[in-house]
Amino acid sequence: MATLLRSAVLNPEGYRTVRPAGDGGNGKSHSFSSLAPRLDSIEGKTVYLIDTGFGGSGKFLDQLQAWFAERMPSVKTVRRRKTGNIFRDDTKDLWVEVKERGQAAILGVVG
Amino acid sequence: MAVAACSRTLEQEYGIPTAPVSTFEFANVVAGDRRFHGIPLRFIYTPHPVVGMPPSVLRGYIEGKDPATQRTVVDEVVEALTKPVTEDEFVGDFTPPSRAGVRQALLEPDTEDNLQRLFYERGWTDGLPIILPTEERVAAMLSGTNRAPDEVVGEIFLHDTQEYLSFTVEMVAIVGVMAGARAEHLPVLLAIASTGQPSIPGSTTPFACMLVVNGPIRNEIGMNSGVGAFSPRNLANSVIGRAWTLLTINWGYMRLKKQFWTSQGNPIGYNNMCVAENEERSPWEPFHVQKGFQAAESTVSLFRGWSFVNNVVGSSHRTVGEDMFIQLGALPGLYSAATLILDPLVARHLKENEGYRTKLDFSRWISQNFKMPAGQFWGTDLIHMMMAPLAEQGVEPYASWKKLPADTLIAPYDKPENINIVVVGGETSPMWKVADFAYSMSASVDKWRAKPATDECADGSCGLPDEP
Amino acid sequence: MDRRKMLALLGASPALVAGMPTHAETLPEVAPHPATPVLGGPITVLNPAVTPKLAERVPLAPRLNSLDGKTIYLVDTDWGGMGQNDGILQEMQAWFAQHMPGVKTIIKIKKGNFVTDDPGLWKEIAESKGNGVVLGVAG
Amino acid sequence: MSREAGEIEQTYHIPTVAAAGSNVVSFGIGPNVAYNTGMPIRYVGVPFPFSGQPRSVLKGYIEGKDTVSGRPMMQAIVDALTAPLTTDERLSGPAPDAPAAEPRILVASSEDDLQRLFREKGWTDYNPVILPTQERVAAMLRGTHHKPDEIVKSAAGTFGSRRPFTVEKVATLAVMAGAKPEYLPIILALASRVPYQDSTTSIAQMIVVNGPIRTKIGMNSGLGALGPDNEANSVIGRAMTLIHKVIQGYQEGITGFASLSNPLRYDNLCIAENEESLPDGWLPLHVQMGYKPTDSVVTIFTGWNFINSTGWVEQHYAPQFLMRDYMSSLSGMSATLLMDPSVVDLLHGVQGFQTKAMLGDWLSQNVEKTAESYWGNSIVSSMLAPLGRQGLEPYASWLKLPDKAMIKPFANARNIRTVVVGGKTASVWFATDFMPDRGTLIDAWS
Repeated sequence: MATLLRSAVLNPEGYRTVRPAGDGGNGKSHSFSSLAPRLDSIEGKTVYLIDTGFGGSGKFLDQLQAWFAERMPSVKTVRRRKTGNIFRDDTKDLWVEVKERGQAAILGVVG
Repeated sequence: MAVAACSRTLEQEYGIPTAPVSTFEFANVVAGDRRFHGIPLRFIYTPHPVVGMPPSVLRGYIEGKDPATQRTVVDEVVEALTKPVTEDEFVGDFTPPSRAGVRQALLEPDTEDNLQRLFYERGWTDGLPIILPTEERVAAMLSGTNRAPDEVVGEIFLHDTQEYLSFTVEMVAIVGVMAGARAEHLPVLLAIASTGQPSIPGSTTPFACMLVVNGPIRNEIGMNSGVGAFSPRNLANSVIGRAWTLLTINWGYMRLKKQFWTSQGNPIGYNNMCVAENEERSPWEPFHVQKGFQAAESTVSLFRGWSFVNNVVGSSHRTVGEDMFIQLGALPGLYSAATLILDPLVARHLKENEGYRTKLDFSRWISQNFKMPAGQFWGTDLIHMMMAPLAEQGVEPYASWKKLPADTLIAPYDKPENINIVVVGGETSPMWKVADFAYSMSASVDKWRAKPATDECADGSCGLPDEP
Repeated sequence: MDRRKMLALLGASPALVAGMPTHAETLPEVAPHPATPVLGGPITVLNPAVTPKLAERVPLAPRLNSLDGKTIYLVDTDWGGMGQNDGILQEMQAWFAQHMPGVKTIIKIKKGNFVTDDPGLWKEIAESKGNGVVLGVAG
Repeated sequence: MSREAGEIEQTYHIPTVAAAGSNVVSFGIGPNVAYNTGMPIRYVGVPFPFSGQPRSVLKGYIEGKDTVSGRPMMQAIVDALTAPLTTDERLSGPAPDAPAAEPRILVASSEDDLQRLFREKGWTDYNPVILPTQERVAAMLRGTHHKPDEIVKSAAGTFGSRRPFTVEKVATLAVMAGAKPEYLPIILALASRVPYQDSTTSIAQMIVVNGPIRTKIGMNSGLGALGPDNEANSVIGRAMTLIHKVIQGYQEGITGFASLSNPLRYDNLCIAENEESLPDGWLPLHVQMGYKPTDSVVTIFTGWNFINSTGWVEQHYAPQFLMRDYMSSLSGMSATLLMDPSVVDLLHGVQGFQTKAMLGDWLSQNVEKTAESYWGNSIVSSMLAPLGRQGLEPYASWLKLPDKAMIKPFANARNIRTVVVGGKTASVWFATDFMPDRGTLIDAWS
């Protein structure tokens, strides 16, 4: 029907009000420092290998641990599985441990 | 994704350098996370998939090439932890994108065919034609409720911008018109919207929802709880079920390849199994009364899950419950949740011939008698992912189940109250469906009615206006 | 005309719609409801409905004047497969034996399943002078 | 059953009475006579359900009322064999009072009136339709070289009753469904396969498209292919529901009695196979059926259940194990797996299934269920138990097994098929009991 619709059609994405979810401050701008300072080298350091629970992550990090043991034996690796829900960052205890005993973390694996 | 969220926390709050790893398939999900949180995490990509791959293949990934950069994966991991932070990795102030905003309320006038195309191209539909929400049609729809058009109905969580979007009565009315709903359906749509639950929950698995309506509203708007209740043969069932998906797509921003990544999708999403319970022919109390509502109240009840399995008429020398074990054998039993959808013939047979006085009696019987090998139970990924952590923390009965040899039988439905029963059907055959749907919540319809249901209107003037 | 009456008219049986003359048929003119825009006057569409053809009529066989002294075959079409129907036919047989002893009844189970034909059985019934048949029970 | 009764009456002139459950007897008396058999077989209605009832209840039915006439059951049976024929029962030749032809054009004063008329006539799935104006139908017809008045099929109704329909009728329904002209060939191919199978159980159909047309018209075989999202998948799937109702004349409660029916009927699981992701050795569905890879083919499946794997493949439990566990809940007559390409990578690359057939063979050897559970499925017992009683193997020996004996229901591995569809963001799959037809060449209708 080539005739124009005489009545106007509302825009399904018209006026919207939103409020940010909890962690984002007021949703306006945040200020971040940069990424954490890097290590000069990981030789002799303690690196946490953290499995976030997604299928296959555990096995992947096992292989990574084996690689470090063979190729960079001075790197001490610690395997941990993230507690709590796999979709959110709701872990408190584990990060304190990583801070006290570790110098770096490898996290995986998405998908 | 938890990997990105954990990396951000470690980098920002604990000063720990991190090397997050993802398969290349999720590169665009990682990019989305970067866009909304601003922190340039040093993601390393491996080929896809990691899940299910044997150790030798995973070792190959580690020593092989990152598909995004063609550099060796393990070198990038080491480099992510040691290469000094560069200038452009200093973020400073970052304003995450937001969906707040005022868009032009009316679309440019155009022809019916062009506007149908626009609605599809802009991603506002499920691929099927809609009724164009003209001002007159939306105004007529609004007459279905006594609430003001700008009154806030509920909020829905937007995964990508991590915000709660609050939508108004008018926004729900617009989507109702698009779905082909009438004014008398609006109170049900508002009740659904008030829950803030999307009909397509965010997941890469085919996660889907079901919608059951109880109370007097069922007959007032002519819903179908009888013959062919789940098939497209009734206006209210069709448009209300579909409206929930259009609401999720429009206001929940559940748009494929943008906000939701379901790998295969689920056809249940076209109508969300929208039915009325056949309270008149059921021998038991209606579902909403079990959840604490009065029988005279009208409600919507929402469920979430992945599958339903139909029986194909059980044999005569077994009880209905034992026949259901065949269907239950194909469901994971996550959190002991299941929903049994029974034709009234089956429900009355269970009560009158097999002696189950209440719905809960039958749920208890299933909970005590259905068995599944422990190996199969733990073999379902979601069970392993969601319930293995509970077992590791020693939560019973999961801890002891985890220690059992694979072929030992367990009774996975340890919480009978999670086995829901709904009576639907036209009594042309003793049919039932067993679904792995878990109950999420119910919401009142009455508070959204055109006239509060309790008002008597002697002169009949308070009824609904003439249909436009 | 009141909208609801028009609805009733519109919602009439197929006979009304079918009864329309073959040229463009105008439904009863209705004053447009003020809230609904008349989008460019009357709208003409193609009718999606298909015209079903009635089957050629086939007459039934003449009836028996009475069942006395007759032989009636009770044929089980085996709907449901596991001999679910024999109960009903056996009860029928018992009823005849008790109430109409003059009627001879023979129970037969159809070969093949409930969708396949069994011409051999019908021939056998005819050859052994069967006078009437009860076929059952379709579910 | 009417067919057998008709044969006895017509060939051997023996008076017959048919007994049917009260749930379906109205069809036997009404539409089945008018449109299919033309023979007004005398029916008595037996209260439903009867299968599975104890003998005392069946005795009660015999001593109770016939649900058709309301008279005592046995009296109704005796009358059916003895009461003289009415004039209607003696009719032969063309039926009197044939319904007048449907008008080609309809006119109404507003769109909303027409949307309501289409709903009340049962011509839609009660979701909004695009009104089939002459301009839109003419534009749609440019999608095929077939003439508008060409008869696509005549025996289109349930049980093959005569409902001749033209290419223009299909184009009209295609417009209503929201189709583009380039979808018309597939929709015509679907229409050419009526009547679709129906049942009082929750039966449903699935549409799988193979070949070049998938990409030509923008179907989705990847992320979220099962919907609801892609226009071609959604519209073509829905068009089948409109064909089922309007062309085949399936109306619940009149010519159809599906007690709960199946939510899949909203879109008939319309998908395209993800042929691009198939590893070598794994052939597209239509090539397995004998078509050329360059043929565009639509295959219609019929079945009841589609069981979801729920989550990803679990490392310690290979994908074929969980498939085996869930498939033991299917009837065993047929199975079609809908598999995400990531699962195919695991089965082909890691588990060593070089072809779809090898997976079918493994499952055929490993899916087990008790004899009791096998025969407990009424479709299996209705269709296969009688064949077993006549000595057909393996059903004959399975009938003799004790209840708890284990059998391999998918003895014929060719009844297990695999269709690959999905976007690789999760290693998920569906196990279904859907059975394919032999496929239809879409190019014949382009």
